[in-house]
Amino acid sequence: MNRLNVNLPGLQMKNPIIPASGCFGFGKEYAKWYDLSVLGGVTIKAATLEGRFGNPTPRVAETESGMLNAIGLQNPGVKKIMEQEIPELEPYHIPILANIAGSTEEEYIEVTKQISSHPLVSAVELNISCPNVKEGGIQFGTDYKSAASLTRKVKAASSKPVYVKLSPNVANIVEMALAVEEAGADGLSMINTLIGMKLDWKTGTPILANKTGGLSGPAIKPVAIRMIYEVSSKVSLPIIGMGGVSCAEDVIEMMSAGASAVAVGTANFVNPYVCPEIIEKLPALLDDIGIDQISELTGRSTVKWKTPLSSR
Amino acid sequence: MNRLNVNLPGLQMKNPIIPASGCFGFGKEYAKWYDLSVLGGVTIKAATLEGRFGNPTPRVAETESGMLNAIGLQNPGVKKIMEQEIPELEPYHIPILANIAGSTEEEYIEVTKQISSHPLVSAVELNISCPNVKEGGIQFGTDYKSAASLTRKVKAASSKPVYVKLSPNVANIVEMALAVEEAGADGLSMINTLIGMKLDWKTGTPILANKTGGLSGPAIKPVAIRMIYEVSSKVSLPIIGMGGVSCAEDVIEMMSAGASAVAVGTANFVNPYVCPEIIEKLPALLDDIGIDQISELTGRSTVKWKTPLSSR
Amino acid sequence: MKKHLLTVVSNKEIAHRIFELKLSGPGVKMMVTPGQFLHVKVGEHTSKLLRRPLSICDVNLEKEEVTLLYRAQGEGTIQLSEKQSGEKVDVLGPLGNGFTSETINLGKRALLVGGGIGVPPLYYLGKKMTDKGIKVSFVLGFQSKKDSFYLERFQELGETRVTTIDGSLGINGFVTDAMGPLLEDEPSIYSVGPAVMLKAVEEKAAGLDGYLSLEERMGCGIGACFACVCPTDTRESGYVKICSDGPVFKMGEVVL
Amino acid sequence: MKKHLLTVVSNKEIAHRIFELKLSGPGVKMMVTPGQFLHVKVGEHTSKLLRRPLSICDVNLEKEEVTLLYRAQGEGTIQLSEKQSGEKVDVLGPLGNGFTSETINLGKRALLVGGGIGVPPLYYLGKKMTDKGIKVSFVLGFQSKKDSFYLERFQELGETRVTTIDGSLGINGFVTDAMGPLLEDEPSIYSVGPAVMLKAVEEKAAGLDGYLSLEERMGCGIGACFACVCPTDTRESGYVKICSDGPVFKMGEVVL
Ligand SMILES: Cc1cc2nc3c(=O)[nH]c(=O)nc-3n(C[C@H](O)[C@H](O)[C@H](O)COP(=O)(O)OP(=O)(O)OC[C@H]3O[C@@H](n4cnc5c(N)ncnc54)[C@H](O)[C@@H]3O)c2cc1C
Ligand SMILES: Cc1cc2nc3c(=O)[nH]c(=O)nc-3n(C[C@H](O)[C@H](O)[C@H](O)COP(=O)(O)OP(=O)(O)OC[C@H]3O[C@@H](n4cnc5c(N)ncnc54)[C@H](O)[C@@H]3O)c2cc1C
Ligand SMILES: Cc1cc2nc3c(=O)[nH]c(=O)nc-3n(C[C@H](O)[C@H](O)[C@H](O)COP(=O)(O)O)c2cc1C
Ligand SMILES: Cc1cc2nc3c(=O)[nH]c(=O)nc-3n(C[C@H](O)[C@H](O)[C@H](O)COP(=O)(O)O)c2cc1C
Ligand code: FES
Ligand code: FES
Repeated sequence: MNRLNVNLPGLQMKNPIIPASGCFGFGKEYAKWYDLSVLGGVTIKAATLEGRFGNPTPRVAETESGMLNAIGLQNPGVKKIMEQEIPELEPYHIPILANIAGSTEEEYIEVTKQISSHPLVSAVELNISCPNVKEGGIQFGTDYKSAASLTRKVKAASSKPVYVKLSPNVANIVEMALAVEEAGADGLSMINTLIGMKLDWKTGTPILANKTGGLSGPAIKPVAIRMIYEVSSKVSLPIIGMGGVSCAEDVIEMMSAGASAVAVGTANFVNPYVCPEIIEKLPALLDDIGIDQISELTGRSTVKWKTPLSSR
Repeated sequence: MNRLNVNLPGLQMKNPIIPASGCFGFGKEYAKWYDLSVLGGVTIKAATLEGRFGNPTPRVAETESGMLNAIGLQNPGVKKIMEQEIPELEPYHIPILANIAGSTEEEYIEVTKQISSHPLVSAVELNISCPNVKEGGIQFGTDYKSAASLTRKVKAASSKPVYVKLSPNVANIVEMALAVEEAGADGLSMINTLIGMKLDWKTGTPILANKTGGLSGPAIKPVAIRMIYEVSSKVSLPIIGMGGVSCAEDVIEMMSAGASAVAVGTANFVNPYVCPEIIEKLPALLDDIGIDQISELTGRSTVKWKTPLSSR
Repeated sequence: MKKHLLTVVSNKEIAHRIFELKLSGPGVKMMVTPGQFLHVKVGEHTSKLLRRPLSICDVNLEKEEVTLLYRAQGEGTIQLSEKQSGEKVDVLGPLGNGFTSETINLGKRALLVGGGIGVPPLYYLGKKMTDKGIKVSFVLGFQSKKDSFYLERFQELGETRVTTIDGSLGINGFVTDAMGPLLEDEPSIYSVGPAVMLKAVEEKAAGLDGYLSLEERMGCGIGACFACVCPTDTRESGYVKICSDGPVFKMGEVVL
Repeated sequence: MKKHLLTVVSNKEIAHRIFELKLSGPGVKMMVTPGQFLHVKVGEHTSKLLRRPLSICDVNLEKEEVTLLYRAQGEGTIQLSEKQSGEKVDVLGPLGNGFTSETINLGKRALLVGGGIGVPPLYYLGKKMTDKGIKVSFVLGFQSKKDSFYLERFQELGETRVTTIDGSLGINGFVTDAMGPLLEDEPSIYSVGPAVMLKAVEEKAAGLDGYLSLEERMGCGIGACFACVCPTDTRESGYVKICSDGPVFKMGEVVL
C-alpha cells in the first residue's frame, strides 16, 4: 500500500504533489533537473486556440515573500502543444492536467474539444482566473453566472474530467464554487493569483510592463487556506489546492484545510527540486502526526480544535 | 515651508504618516516610546456603541511577511473612549481620526453623532470592512449599495469629514469606491485586511480561536498598491493608503500609486519606532528623486513610465 | 522600556532543542525584575515579522549580560538558534510587569513551580528571593529527561523536585504530583507555564497566596494591539493585557 | 545544470557599491563557459524569494573558485553583500548559453564592449580569447570614476578604453563614443549591457559580426516561466528565452 497515493477524477496519483500551471513550462525544462516520474502529476501551461506571444517585459516583479507575474498566457497554441509538447511527457507515465484559457466561450470549447481528446491528457483545468490579459477569462472568473455557463459548455465538450480554477479576486468564493459545482465541474483548482502591483519608488512607475500582475508565493497562502477551508466545507468536489506552498508542512496544512491534492507553483523558482524534496519528506511528517494514509488529512481542520498554546 | 505637510479634509498634517487603526491602541501605549507630536496624525482603535470584549485568544498568528489578527473590535465603547482615551492625546496637538464600527446602521449613526462631536476628533473613519466579527460591518463592505446607503447616513450624522475604509475582499474595488464617493464620502481609507487563515500542521486546526483572521503586513502591499492605483485613477477623493507599509520607500511607492497620506499598521509591532523613523528618512529620499513637496508624489505613477531596466 | 541592539555572547544547545542565549549591551542595566520578558526579533531580513517574547532567565549586571533560555521549536526560534557569537539581536524590553519586590516579599518561604519553557524565569526569581533571605524550593516539570535543564543551578538555590511526563527523570507525572510535601510549610506560590498547568497549580495550592505568570500569543508586546487579553472579574474593564498588565498576576486575579 | 551550496571565500567592496564575491566548491568545475550565469539565492530565511542572475566573471579551476562581481543596489544584492567568509551561498548553474568556443572563434581580432554591471562577464571572456590567441580590446562604460572596477586586469588582457558619463575617467560619454578607432581592423564584436546600450553598439558596429548578451528580469532562470522572453524574427516561435536560449545571441538575431 502506498500511503501517499490520492485519487481524484481522472487523476490517479502516487502522491498529491503536482507542479502548478505556468510555473513548470511544459515539463521538459524541469526534466533536465530530475526524473518527472516521481511527481503525482503535472499541470501544463495554459493553452489557447491560437498561439499567443503574451505581454511585453518586464513580466515579473519581486514582492515580500511573493512575486508578481504578467506573462499573459504566452503559448504556441493548442495544436502545437498537442503535437510537440505533450508527447515529451509520455516517458514519465504521470497524469497530465491540461490548463486551458480563452477569450470567448467558443474558444474555450474548441480548445477543450481538442486537448481533452489527447490520449495523454488526464483532465482539463479550466482557467477562468488569469488576471493578466484583458481576455484571459477573468471576466468569467468573477461573475458566477458566466462561470457556470462556461463550465457547463466546457464540460459538455470535454471527454475528460474538468477542474475549474477559481480566482481569489472575488467577494464570495463559496458562491462561485457552488455555481460551478452545480454546472457539473468534476473538481476545483484554487487559488489562482491575487491581482497586485509594484512601483519603482524612484521613478514612481510600475515594474511590470503590464502594470498589474498576479501575486503568488507564500504571501498569499493564508488567503488560499481560508478559501479552501470555506469552500471544502460547503462543496463536495475534490479540490486541488495551491497558493504559496513551499514545503511538506504547507502541503499538510493545505490538505487539512480541505484540499485533496496540492499544486506547487512559485516555489519551483526558488528551488527547482522543491517537488521531489516535498514528496520525500512527507512520510516522515505523517509519522510525526500519526497519519497512515495522506488522504486522511483532507478536511481534518473541520474537526473541533484546541488552542495550540495549551497543547504544548 | 514644510515639504512634508499634507492637507486632507479635516486633517491638516505636518507629514503624511498616521498609525493605522487597531495597531496603535488609543495612542498612550506608544507615547511611552516616543513623543507622538512628531506624527502627522493618529487613528484610534474602532469604537462601537457599547463596549465589546472581542474574540477569544489566540487572536494573532504569524504568516510569511505578514500576520493574521482576529481581535474582534474589542473596545470600551464610544462613551468611555471619548471621556477617558481621546483626552490623553490632547497634549500632542495632532489630528485624530476616529475609527468607528457597528452591527447596524443605527449603531454606526449613533457612534458617529457622539464621537464626531468631540472637539479633539478631526475626522471619522467609517470601518465597513472588519473581517473578524460576524457583525463588524463587513456586510456593508462587500455590497456597494449598502455601503453607499450607510455612508450617506453616517455623513449626515457627522459633524466632521468622513473617510470610508474599504475592504479588499471584493471583486471590484472601483465600483465600491465610486459608490461611496457618490454617497458623499470626504475621503477613502484603503485597504483593510484580506481574510486569511492559518492551520497548525501538526494538529490540523486553526491557530486563531476565531479560525479566520485579517491578513496584514508587507505580504499584502502589492494588493494595496494595485487597489489604490485603480481607485485613484477613477475617483477624485483623497486616499489614506495603507497595507504593508514598513519603510519610507514604501510610503513613496504608495503615494505614487495615488495615496495622499499613508497609515502604518503592522510595522509598529515589528519596530515601535517605525513611524518617527520613516518621517525622519523621508526628506532624504525626496532629495534622491528630486521632489520638493511630498504631495507632488500623489498619483505620479499614472504618468507615462519607462522600464526600470533601461533606466539603469 | 526601550529597543536595544544586543550582542550575542554565546548561543548554545544545553538540552534537547533548548538553547541558552547570552546577550550583552548597555540595555541590560534595566533588566532587574524577574518575570519580565524581552520581545526578540529573530532576524533582520526574515519573513518572520513578529517578535518572540522570551523571559529574562538571569542577569549579570557587572558584565551587562542577560541570559535567555528558549526552545527552538518553531521557525522563528529555530532561526534565532542559528545566531552566532558577535551577531546582533534586536530586542524590546524589559517588558511587562514581573515579580516586583512587593510580589516577592509575601512571606519567608516560597514554592516556585514551572513547566517546560516556563522554567527559565524561575531561576532569576529564585536568585532574587534567596538574596532577600527567602527560603525557596522548586518543582520543575518536563516532558522527559532530555528536555530538562539548569537542574544543578536550581538545586544551588533550594530544594528542587523534578517531574517528567514519561518518568525518565524524577517523579513520573505532572508538577502537581510533586507539590504536595512542599506545600506543608505553607509557602507562597510562584508559577510559570501553560494555562492548563497554572490552573492545576492554582487548585493544588488552594488557600495559599501566590503569583502566576501567563503566556499568550502576542502582537505588539506593549499593550497596543489587544492580542493578549485574558478575562478577569477583578477589573472594571473585564480583562487584562498579559503583555503590559502581566505576564505576572496575583493568583485568582485572572480567569484561566 | 545543478544546484550548488558554495562557500564564501571573500566578499568585498572593490568600487562604489560594487562587490567582488569569491565562492568555492566542487560545483565550480562545471563553470567553463564565459557568458553563462549563476542564479543566486540571496539568503536562507529572507523574504526576497527570487534568485539573482549574476554572470561568471572569473573561474579558477584548480582552486574550484568562481568570482562574481555585482552591484549592491537593490534589497537582494544588498543582503548578498552582507555574507561573510565561510557562509554558504545557494546557486543554480551554470545557466544559459554563453560565449561558446564557436562563438569565440569568429576571427583573429575581437572588440569587447561592456556597460556598468555588463562588464564582469567580459573579463572571463577576454581571458578565454587571449588563451586562444585572439587579439582582444575592450571598451568599458561606467557612470563615473567611482563606479569603475577591474581596469588593470582588463589592460593586462588587451587595449582598454574607458568611458564615463560624467567624464570623471577616460572618454566623456557612452561606450559608442570610444569604439570608433577600435573598429578599424574589423574585429568581431562581443557586448554585454542594458538593451539601450546593446542597440547603440549594434548600430555603431553595423556590418561586423558579433554576439550580444541580454538582460531581463527572471523568474525561474531555466526556461520554464516565460518571464524573460525577447522577440525575434529568426525563429518560428517568434521569441527566445534569455535565460535558456541566451543570454548570448548573435548580433541581429533578437529585436532589441
Ligand atoms: C511572557 C512570555 C514569556 C515567555 N518566555 C519564554 C522563555 O523564557 N523561553 C521559551 O522558550 N519560551 C518562552 N515563551 C514562549 C515563546 O514566546 C514561544 O515559544 C515562541 O514565541 C514560539 O516561537 P516559535 O518561532 O518557536 O514558534 P512559531 O510557531 O514560529 O511562532 C509563530 C507565532 O506564534 C507565537 N507563539 C507560538 N507559540 C507561542 C507560545 N507558546 N507563547 C507565546 N507565543 C507563541 C510566536 O511568538 C510567533 O508570533 C514565553 C511566552 C510569553 C508570552
Ligand atoms: C544574465 C544576467 C547576468 C547578469 N550579470 C550581472 C553581473 O554579473 N553583475 C551584476 O551586478 N548584475 C548582473 N545582472 C543584473 C542583476 O541580475 C541585477 O542587478 C540584480 O538581479 C538586481 O537585484 P537587486 O536585489 O539588486 O534589485 P531588486 O530591485 O531587489 O530586484 C528585484 C527583482 O528584480 C530583478 N532585477 C532587478 N534589476 C534587474 C536587472 N538589471 N536585471 C535582471 N533582473 C533584475 C531581481 O533579479 C529581482 O528578481 C545580470 C542580469 C542578467 C539577466
Ligand atoms: C509565472 C507564473 C505563471 C502562471 N501561469 C498560469 C497559467 O498559465 N494558468 C493558470 O491557471 N495559472 C497560472 N499561474 C498561477 C499558478 O498556477 C498558481 O495558481 C499561483 O501561482 C498560486 O500558486 P503558488 O503561490 O504556488 O505560485 C501562474 C503563476 C506564475 C507565478
Ligand atoms: C491587530 C490589528 C488590529 C486592527 N484593528 C482595526 C480596527 O479596529 N479598525 C480598522 O479599521 N482596521 C483595523 N486593522 C486594520 C489596519 O488598520 C490596516 O488597515 C491593516 O492592518 C493594513 O495595514 P498594515 O499592513 O500596515 O497593518 C487592524 C489591524 C491589525 C493588524
Ligand atoms: S501583545 Fe499587543 S496588547 Fe499584548
Ligand atoms: S526566467 Fe523563466 S523562462 Fe527565463
